[in-house]
Amino acid sequence: QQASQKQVVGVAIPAATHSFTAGIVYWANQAKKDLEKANPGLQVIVKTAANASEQANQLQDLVTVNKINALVIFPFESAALTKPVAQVKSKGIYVTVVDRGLTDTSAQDAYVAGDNTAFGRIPAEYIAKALGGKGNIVALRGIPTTLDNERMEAFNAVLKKHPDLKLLDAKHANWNRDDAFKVTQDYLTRFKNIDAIWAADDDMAVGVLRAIEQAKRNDIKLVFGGAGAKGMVKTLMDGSNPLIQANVSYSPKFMYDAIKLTAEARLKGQKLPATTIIPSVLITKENAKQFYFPDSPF
Amino acid sequence: MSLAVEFREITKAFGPVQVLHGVSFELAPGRVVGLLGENGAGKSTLMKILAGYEQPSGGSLLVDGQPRRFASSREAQAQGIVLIHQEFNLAEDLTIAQNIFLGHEKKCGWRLDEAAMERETARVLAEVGLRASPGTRVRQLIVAEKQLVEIAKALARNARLLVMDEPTATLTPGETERLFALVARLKAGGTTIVYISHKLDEVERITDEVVVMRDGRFVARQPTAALTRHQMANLMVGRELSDLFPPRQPPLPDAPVLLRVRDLSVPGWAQGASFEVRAGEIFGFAGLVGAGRTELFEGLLGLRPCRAAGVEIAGHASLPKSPREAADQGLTYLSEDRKGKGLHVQLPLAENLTLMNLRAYGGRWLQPAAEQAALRQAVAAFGIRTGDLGCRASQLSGGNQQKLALAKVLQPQPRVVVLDEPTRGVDVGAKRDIYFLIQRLAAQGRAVVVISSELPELIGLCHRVAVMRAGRIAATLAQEQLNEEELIGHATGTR
Amino acid sequence: MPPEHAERAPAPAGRAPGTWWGRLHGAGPVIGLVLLCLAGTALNGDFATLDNALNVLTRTAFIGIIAVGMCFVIISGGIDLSVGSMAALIAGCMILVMNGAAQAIASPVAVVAVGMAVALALGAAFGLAHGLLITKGRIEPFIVTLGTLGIFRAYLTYFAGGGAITLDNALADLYSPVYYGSLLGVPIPVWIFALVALAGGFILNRTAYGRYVQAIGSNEQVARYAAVDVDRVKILTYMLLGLCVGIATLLYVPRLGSASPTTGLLWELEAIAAVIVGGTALKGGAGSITGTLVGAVLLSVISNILNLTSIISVYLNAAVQGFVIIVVAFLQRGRR
Amino acid sequence: MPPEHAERAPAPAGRAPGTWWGRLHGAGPVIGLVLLCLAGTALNGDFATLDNALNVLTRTAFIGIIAVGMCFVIISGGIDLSVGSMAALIAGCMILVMNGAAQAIASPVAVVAVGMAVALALGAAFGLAHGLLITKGRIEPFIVTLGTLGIFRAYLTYFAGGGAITLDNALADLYSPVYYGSLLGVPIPVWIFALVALAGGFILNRTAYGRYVQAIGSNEQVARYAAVDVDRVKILTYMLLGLCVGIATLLYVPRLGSASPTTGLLWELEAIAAVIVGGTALKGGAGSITGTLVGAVLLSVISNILNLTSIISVYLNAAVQGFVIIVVAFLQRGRR
Ligand SMILES: Nc1ncnc2c1ncn2[C@@H]1O[C@H](COP(=O)(O)OP(=O)(O)OP(=O)(O)O)[C@@H](O)[C@H]1O
Ligand SMILES: Nc1ncnc2c1ncn2[C@@H]1O[C@H](COP(=O)(O)OP(=O)(O)OP(=O)(O)O)[C@@H](O)[C@H]1O
Ligand SMILES: O[C@@H]1[C@@H](O)[C@H](O)OC[C@H]1O
Ligand SMILES: [Mg+2]
Ligand SMILES: [Mg+2]
Repeated sequence: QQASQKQVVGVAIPAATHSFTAGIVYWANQAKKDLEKANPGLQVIVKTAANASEQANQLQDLVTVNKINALVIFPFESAALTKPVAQVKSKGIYVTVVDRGLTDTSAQDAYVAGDNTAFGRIPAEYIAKALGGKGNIVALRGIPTTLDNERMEAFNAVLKKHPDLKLLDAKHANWNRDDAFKVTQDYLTRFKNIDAIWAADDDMAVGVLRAIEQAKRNDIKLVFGGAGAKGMVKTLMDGSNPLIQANVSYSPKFMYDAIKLTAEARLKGQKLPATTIIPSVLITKENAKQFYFPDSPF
Repeated sequence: MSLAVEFREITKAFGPVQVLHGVSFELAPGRVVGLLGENGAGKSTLMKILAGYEQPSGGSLLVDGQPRRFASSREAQAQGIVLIHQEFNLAEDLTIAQNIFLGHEKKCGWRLDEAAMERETARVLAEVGLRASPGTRVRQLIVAEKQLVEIAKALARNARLLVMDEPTATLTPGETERLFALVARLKAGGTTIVYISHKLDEVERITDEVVVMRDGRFVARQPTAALTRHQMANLMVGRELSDLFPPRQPPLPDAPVLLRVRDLSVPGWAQGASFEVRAGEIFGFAGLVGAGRTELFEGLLGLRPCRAAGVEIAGHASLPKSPREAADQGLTYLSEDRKGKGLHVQLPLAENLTLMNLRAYGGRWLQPAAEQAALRQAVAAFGIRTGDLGCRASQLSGGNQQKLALAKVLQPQPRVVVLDEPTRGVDVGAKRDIYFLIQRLAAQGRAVVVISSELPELIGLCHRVAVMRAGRIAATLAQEQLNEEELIGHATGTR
Repeated sequence: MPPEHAERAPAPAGRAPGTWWGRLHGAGPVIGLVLLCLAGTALNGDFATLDNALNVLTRTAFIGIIAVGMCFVIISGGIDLSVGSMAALIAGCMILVMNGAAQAIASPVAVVAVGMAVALALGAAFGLAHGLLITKGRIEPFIVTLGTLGIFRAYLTYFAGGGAITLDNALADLYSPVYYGSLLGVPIPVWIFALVALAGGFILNRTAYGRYVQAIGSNEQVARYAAVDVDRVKILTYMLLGLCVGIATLLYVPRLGSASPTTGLLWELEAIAAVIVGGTALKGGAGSITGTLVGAVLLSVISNILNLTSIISVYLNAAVQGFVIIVVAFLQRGRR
Repeated sequence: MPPEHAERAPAPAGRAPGTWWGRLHGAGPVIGLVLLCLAGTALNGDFATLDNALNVLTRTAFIGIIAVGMCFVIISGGIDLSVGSMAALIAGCMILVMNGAAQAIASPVAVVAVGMAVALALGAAFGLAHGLLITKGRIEPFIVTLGTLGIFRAYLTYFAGGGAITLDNALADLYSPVYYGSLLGVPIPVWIFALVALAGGFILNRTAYGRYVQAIGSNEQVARYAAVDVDRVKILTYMLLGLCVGIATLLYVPRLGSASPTTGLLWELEAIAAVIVGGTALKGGAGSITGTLVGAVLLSVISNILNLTSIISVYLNAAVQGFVIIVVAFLQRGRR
């Protein structure tokens, strides 16, 4: 009867394809390590998927073969994973969804997420303030996704309030350093006067900075990345690049929290609050230290 | 500097199929030796062993008295042994010069010495009589020209022993004459020559002695002068051969015209060709290489851009847009280019045979059993020699591939059939079978067009012959006007 | 499945086909699959359960069905890089149409039927476009389908406004048995997969059209001279593949209920890999549906086993898959 | 560049080569490029500036250099799907080695030199592995490199712990002129690209090795009969490509000073597309370095123009690229 009490927590997350998801993988494994050490009756199985259908396959396998009792999932994609997660839940398995929400919330027991609206709003507000409500901005977007849309909408909503702030263009650079470098190069060719660049992810900010450096342009006063990658937070802490003045938090550490909360609650037979939002907050030189995790890949 | 070669008990098996059963004979240095044998007798295989392309399964090979075993053609060529293949071995994307020097490039330091190679190529091309620039891509050459390139390639190697495996199968009399002059020059220079051919008149003319093989065995070695053509043929097939050509039955006077062509032009190749072929008639096409006969018919089949004032095939009055349409109208065509256009060498025999007529092998679903039955029938009817009915076409000897290709185009029971070099590489016995077959096709009321570079074949077989020169039909000769002088005269424009 | 003539790939020089050696090599992928299953069972006892086997077969259905069509294209000497994007675009259009039709048509069953018809029609139409560009336009298949790979996905992204296109809940519930239901204990997708494979095998080996496909791949010129209507056969081949993509999409939509810019990403590589691992040569001319089937199953078994165990770093999953693919191909190398 | 024999495409049947028609078709990609540049200038005056031209050429360098190597592989009848992953892994290893060596070796110039040597050696070694598996192992190149595509990227991800591997700051500053520096006003990467292309053209058209590459792609059996050491030539071809990937990586690392699992994603498709758009047939036998060069530039010009304008929805960028690729290929269709 010991065996039936054993808790098996399945963790399904996207594969590490860029720094942010690498952070997710890192924190998931970190949680596995810490939790299994602290609770001998607990097993945590981490699965990474390269696309939505692979993740759906993994859910099946976790249920059929690994016989999990709880699932913590960072859905590869919201809509596509909704049905497969509902199937898992219908087998009596406790489901915690992280970050990319499902389209049907009845398919989950709990939801832990970052705040994508704030992720778009905060940089817009910061840029507006820094430029005194007047100036030219270009933006670099991520991979076309709902979450990218949410951020862009929040950003645009703020700009609406500042008629003198002009968004010259917003192109997709796919959360990728190389794409960001090229897109920025071409922005710089095209627009002779840019005051601020919003790169909606710190990976892209790396490419943006290099392109500016190469073009030796000094009209740009501000580059705002996002998500608080450790390299960028470090730059902020050290004040080593005048273009980098602030960031917005969106730490993959919420993966760790979600697994921990789920596992501990399940061991005690409790439930999680239906929704836990990990706020996205403004990071500046002053509070940067709090957001710096040198061991994480992100 | 001539090479003497001796085969001792050479055997060769491809998997379970034993092809050579202990062949022993000698090639005397400095002579021209004709190597004769039926299709599939093992001539090409033996010569490939000599030239390092195949390894013998047993026996030994002596070169100038020394036992040798060539692991590659390069080793054989180092000894001065060069083979001109029966099937072309040219890289189509490369130029003539690049093919001729492939694997033997001239260099200065790291760089290729293009100038020297082109010069040398121009020289050997002139020697074989091919008027093409060394920079021409092989893909653009016609079959006969490719054959000349093969010969030129061998010349560029400075052979001490040269094997020519059916070099004239695709050549017309002009090129053939030039080749003979070349053979004489080489012989005078001390080169040993092995000459494989099914054209016995040629063998009679240029060889000093003949070696005959049958079923993978050595049969006879005789001075050429001591044999008549008839005796050669009998030695090859191992029985008494009677008349080569069937008696001709003239088409009925009221026989309908099955193929009517008016003013067909294939730009760049043929202009204003008009002719008619009636049911029961065998209509020949003669001409020199490059006269445009092949291209004329490729145009008629929709394979080349062309225009015509009128075309009528078995009652359908329209110019086909593709071989498919032509076949639907009742016309099929046997290409002179067996490997490139005629057969799927990588596919099994049955699939080759039935490809043009799959409708006959099952309504909705194909019936492999019926296809196999058809193959067995064709093998018997056309005398195709093969160890294994399931083998691929590439495993047949050259002549047997030709028979398969012929069987294939006759599968759809065409009302009109165009045969371009139908006996290319076929042995005398089988040639005779094919002539009788053509005669039977005509007797059944079909219209048969035979394009051939072998004048005796046209003379012995056809009711009428059109002679093409430089893309135009220079003359159309009736049966009683057919003789070599007349044909050559019109073909070369001296008449 | 009828005995596959097409399987008789060129035997190694000097060896007659049909010897035990030839047969052994032909069995390369099967041996690979059996070994892999043994390994799976050793690593996790639950691997060898019926449930797991059905799971694996069910999820192989998408790629497997596409691979059947791809097998024809590759045998004919072509290639199609666009299938993943095509599936995504078809899924998107299908969902949009169904959501739209739900307003107009009362019967939800009819709505689903309309959606299915749209999927199949679109698949065939895209295939037709490929075929025409390749034959009449005389453009390399690689280029044509590389182009449409971008075009299809871009249009899906555009229709989806960068996000996802999602099927209405009511329809999704009605439609879901197509993926999740079973017949005689066997999931519907497995039935459909089996039917498509069987039909593919028959068409390839028992019809004139199938023979023409092989003949064209073996030597297009010869086929043309042999009165094969090369262009028509090629166009049909791409349409057949398009249809297969349409069928696969029919099964995909009820499973995940949505289409987004990442749907079907890299399916082309998986489908081509299934065909080639199954023993068909990329240069065309000969190949087999059975091999393709085994290839597709083999590829999903690899990732299934990786899911069932955690013996190696998650980062290295792709490496294991790579090694296994190479090893399986090595097992049947003589067939080239 | 030496005059390219390989470029003289088969003229349409019945027409002598070298007519204006043949020449026009051969110029397909060039015409495409010119038209595109005119369109670019019309859409945005800044397109035609020297700075923009140099930007485009500089960023083309990576893909362009890889495409030169790919051109050899494709002409020889092979393919390499792994180049993107290979570049990523080489970049990662190179950075790790340099960061490590920085502790041990005093001179930073020496450290960078060691890094460069490692990149080239790794490239050649990976190419050798491909060549051996393909020739001695007799496995289809598609399969071998599909396998290593996964393997290389998985190992990079593993070494990077999923994140990015970043070059130490001091080294990055020292190394960065290799990407950002100029000589006579022309950026270093453009010089290197030009040198590689020149060398490639010379090797392909002026050495026996280059001749053998073409012969093997045209007809492997014929090459074998001509006593060409086919295996050796093929292995060298893959090594050459590996070297090109190494060189491209040398230029890539100083640009961003890091390597991550997204580095080099889909470069294989871009490199192959550059070769094929440049007029080389996928089935091998003939092709040209000049064409490849033009193809590579053409592909980057398309995305450059899209970045310089906002006339169409951002979601449709990929569609425009797809259309342009197909149209350019159509312009030179007669060459097949
Ligand atoms: N690669 C092979 N595999 C199996 N059998 C082969 C192979 N090559 C040749 N053969 C067989 O060997 C026999 C001899 O063939 P070969 O080509 O030597 O004949 P040949 O005397 O040159 O005939 P032809 O006059 O028709 O050219 C034939 O029966 C042929 O089918
Ligand atoms: N552009 C051209 N215009 C006119 N004649 C050409 C042109 N190009 C080539 N030729 C000639 O046409 C010849 C082509 O020969 P073709 O294939 O038509 O001969 P054929 O009569 O079919 O040959 P065979 O008698 O061997 O069957 C070339 O050798 C050349 O002399
Ligand atoms: O991968 C994404 C990351 O890069 C972005 O910044 O935030 C959301 C993540 O899904
Ligand atoms: Mg022979
Ligand atoms: Mg001819």
